[in-house]
Amino acid sequence: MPPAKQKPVLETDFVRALGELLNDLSLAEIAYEKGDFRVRVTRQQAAMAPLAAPAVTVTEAARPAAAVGAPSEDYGSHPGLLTAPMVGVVYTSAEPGSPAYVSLGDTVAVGDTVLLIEAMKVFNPIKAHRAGRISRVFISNGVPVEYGEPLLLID
Amino acid sequence: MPPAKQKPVLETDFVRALGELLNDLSLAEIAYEKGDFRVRVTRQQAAMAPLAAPAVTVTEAARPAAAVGAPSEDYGSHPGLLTAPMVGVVYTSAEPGSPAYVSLGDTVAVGDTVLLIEAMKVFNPIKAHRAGRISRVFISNGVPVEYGEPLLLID
Amino acid sequence: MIQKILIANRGEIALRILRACREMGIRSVAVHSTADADAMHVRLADETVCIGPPPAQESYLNPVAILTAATISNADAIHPGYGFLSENADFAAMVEEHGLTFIGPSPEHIRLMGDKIAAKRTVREAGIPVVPGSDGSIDSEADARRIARAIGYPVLVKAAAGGGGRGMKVVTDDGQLAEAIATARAEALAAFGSGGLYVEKYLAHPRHIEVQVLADLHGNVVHLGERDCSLQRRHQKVIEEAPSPVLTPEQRSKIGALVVRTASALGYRSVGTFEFLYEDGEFYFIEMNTRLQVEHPVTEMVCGLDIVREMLRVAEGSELGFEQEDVRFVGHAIECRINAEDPETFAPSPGTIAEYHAPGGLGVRIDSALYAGYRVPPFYDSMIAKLIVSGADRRACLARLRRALAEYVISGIKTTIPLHQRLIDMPEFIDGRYDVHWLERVMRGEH
Amino acid sequence: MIQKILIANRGEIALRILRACREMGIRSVAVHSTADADAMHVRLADETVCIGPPPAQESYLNPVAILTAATISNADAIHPGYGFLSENADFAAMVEEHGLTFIGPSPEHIRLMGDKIAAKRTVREAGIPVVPGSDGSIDSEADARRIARAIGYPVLVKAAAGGGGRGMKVVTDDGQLAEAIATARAEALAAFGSGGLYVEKYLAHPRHIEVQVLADLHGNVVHLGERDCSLQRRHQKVIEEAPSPVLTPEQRSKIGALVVRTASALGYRSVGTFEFLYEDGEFYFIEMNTRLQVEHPVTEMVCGLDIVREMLRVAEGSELGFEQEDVRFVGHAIECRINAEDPETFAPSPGTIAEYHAPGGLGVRIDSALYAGYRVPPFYDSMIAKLIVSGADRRACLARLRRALAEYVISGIKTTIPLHQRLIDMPEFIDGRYDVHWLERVMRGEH
Repeated sequence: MPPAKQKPVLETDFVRALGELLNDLSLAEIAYEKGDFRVRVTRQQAAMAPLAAPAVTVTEAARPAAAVGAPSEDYGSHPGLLTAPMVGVVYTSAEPGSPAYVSLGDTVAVGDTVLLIEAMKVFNPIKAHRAGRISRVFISNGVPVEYGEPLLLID
Repeated sequence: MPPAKQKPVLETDFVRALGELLNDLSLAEIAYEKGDFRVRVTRQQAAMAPLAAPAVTVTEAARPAAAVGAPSEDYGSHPGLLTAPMVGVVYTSAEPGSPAYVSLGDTVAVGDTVLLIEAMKVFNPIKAHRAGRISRVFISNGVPVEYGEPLLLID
Repeated sequence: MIQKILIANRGEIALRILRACREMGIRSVAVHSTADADAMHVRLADETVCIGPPPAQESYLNPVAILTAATISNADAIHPGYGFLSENADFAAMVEEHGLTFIGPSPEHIRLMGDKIAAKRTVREAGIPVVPGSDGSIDSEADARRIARAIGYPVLVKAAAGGGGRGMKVVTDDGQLAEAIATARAEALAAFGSGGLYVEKYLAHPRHIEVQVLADLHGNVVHLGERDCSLQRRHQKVIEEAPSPVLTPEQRSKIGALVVRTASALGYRSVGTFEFLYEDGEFYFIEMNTRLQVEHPVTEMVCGLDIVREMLRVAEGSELGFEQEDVRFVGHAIECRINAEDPETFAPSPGTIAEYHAPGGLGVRIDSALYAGYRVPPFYDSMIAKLIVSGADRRACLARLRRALAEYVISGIKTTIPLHQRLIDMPEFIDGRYDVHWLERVMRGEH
Repeated sequence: MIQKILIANRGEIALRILRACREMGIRSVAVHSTADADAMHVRLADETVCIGPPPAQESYLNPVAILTAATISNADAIHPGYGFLSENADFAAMVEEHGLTFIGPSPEHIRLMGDKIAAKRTVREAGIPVVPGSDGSIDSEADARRIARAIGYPVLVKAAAGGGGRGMKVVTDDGQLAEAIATARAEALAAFGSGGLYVEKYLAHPRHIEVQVLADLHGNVVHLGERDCSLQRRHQKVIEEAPSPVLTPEQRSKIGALVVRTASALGYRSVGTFEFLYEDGEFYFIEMNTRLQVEHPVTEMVCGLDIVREMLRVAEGSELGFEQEDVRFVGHAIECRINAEDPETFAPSPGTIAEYHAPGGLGVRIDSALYAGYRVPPFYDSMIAKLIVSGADRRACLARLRRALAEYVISGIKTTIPLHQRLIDMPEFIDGRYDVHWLERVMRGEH
């Protein structure tokens, strides 16, 4: 059974505090992780640069802080990268308290359910697209993911 | 004595006819010369291209037709190029009917008066900036010139 | 009070809504397909969520993805823009069921006006004239023939669920009727999933004149005058203007009062547009658009209102705060829809914008999400910019439009700017003597 | 009727005038230095004439070159823009002597108002209040001391021929007077070629409020309301707005009527601006600008007029065609002058524009000759763009200005956009509580 719907609680005050810290200290980025809670705040450019060339960070910076998972820079073209087929909230186990479908280092077969993504109260099983070992986990339980966002790396 | 002020007569109907011909035949340029009368019409781009790259022709096309002398593409950096030091009307002789200061093929010394440019009823002698032979004449008597426009080439 | 709006759209209208949000201090969430990751509205939004791959069915037309994005971003309202899900009553209902504010009319009004037959019946009962025709869906060819003869040929056979010219046939005599019905029904089934047809009088030289209404949740309704959108090609508007060159102030007041009374009687909310054919001084209702329209800026320019801002305000529950007599019309405005298309063949021309330079100065407004280096994706509508020009009167407005079009530089792709330059220099346009068929005739070389 | 106008200027104002010409069907001649061969106004003009090398003295300030260009291009009128030769009475006279129309006031009015002492005497006689001070040039230190004591310290020692802050010193007591006079006289001699000085009351917290007038050749004069230009740095205006946040409609009408009466009495023609210091409800005339001003667009936005068009119309001899009571003020407008300067040190930043993207949408106007790839030359004024934003009220206007500044992209050089973003977010600006000294205090870090 999928878990009862948990609307992710966004820790806005904490995120705000991190943001203020970032500005006070003139930092470029703060990544924070505790249990399944993960935040990354990066500084937005003073004026948006809506021009072509190298402005890729703008989108990143503007993303909802709590939706930002761990970086995945080098895996974009990796054949083992499993990405979110839909926007939603990702769950690592069938219900709260039950064991995770997979953990780092586990071996999976093609078609094994590795995660759930909930979109509008429907829990969609996410299946391994190839056999192999889980060599990276980009998400944690209960975080929102965008379409195309990296979930797992199956080596 | 400088010639009595002659306001250049602009043959607007003729220029218009050339322009219509240009458009009818989808030509890029018509250059016309008869005696000391010289016209060049070139086609303006449909929408002005106020952007950087290769739009140099716009200025050229937009110039008053009668002010356009013969082309001078290759002489811009030639040390013998004598350019107009002011905007005005150029005269090749001291007064109407008198012989030209210089003609094609003449040899001049530094400081020789080679032309006059009239600006607001003042006739300014234009002097050879170096000695040599007049190898090109870009203007004809009575035509208006802009600042920096090629006048003569002294080889 | 609305704190955060998810904008369920793309392109210039997403940017338009985003600008209104920013000016009102409301946070914005841009949703986008992977094809639009670099789009202007995505770059400028406070938050962004990628909701799917390029095909609109899997992204901008995917209600589940959009509602999920609203949930994970904690948005409290959704603005649908135009097109996509903006007139999808089921989507509007889903939004409300999830406790979010749908920035637009009620699902019931969207549904009512989405059914073209029910819409006509409703407004006719409220006293608005409609094009004479079948009261409802026609059952048989004989049925159609009887009605066609009663109202007189030529007639139009139209899909009840239709729009955009699909499922629509002109019939000039009895002999063509059977085939027209068969073709229209097939097209209607393919395009809208419903084969219901109706028959109505075909007007020979009508203008398309539409009236903008604005309503709050407290029963206050005003109209913002008319737009003349007669310049159409394949039922797509090309140039729109306000006011119409042919309407008198008396006609404006009269038709305005009629639509306001109708919207009031219906309990309508938010913005909406009553679209009419206009011929020989008579208005014939054709349909109502229950959403913000592409051409809303011309109305903004002549009545000095920010329609999107008003739309957000009334969605929050604010009262309009002004009456019909406070709405004043000053000057003239014209909008050119600039498409990424060959200006002669209308073949789409997606690709990368090399140079982009917008015209400026007094009376010139640009609503566009373009920028130099932007890649116009091939997946969506070809409209890439709206040039809106205003002036003290129609003549001054036209002169300004001419100079603004000449200043506009969009290179790297083909655009319809040269078409607009050609059209606005034609005597019929200069004199305002055009009808909904004029542009088609021009394109066929009949001018 | 004017057929062809030579525009004796460069940059955004040359483009502004060119646009008005184009919209009125008047041909334009752009004159330019070699440094401006690629400038926007040159690219868009109907005809162009290169009149000299980069230094303004040999090109834009060279009357002979400009008149010669007018002759060879057969122009029948010259518009001087602002700066350069616009307030040079001798130039205006030369233009008229050559049978051309000078688009501006008569040479006599330019000359009269160019002499600051004569100007004050003239308007005071017409009933306009002036800053208390010496009636004319001061002859000696003793003379200055007597006047300073009579009106009370602090006083200002100013060049009679001055402007732009040169030849101007604040004196707080008798002891500083001698040195201030010596320094001001030296500066005045260097800058204006005349050492004439006068003494006037120094106001502690004045605002700069100016009133725009427009007059035809038939004795019709109207005022177009005021602009508040109190945000200044080194006597250069930085942000201007209309209406002033502190004026009541009654004050506007009263000062407006006064300047209209004065302009009428003088037989003034074309546009002009009466500049005042305003403190504690009182106006003190400081000078009159006998030309089009940089900040004229904010007035256009609130009164719905095209001031350059009106200027051309009245130069042709047309009547204004409207009365004072037809001039209505609607909404609020703010202009930011964007300079090619470091926003903190104000060091000039000429160079090549890499990316250029102007903000758009409702209520946003850009007056700028910039484009991507344009090289800002180091020879002229650093102002490269004016962002003018309008809204229903000051608050809406400010919100729009904030979003428009955030959308504006000018890369490759430094600009004062970040300074504007900072200033408009400060509580004193938001509340309209600023005077002519406020920006200097902000820049000194006192805020």
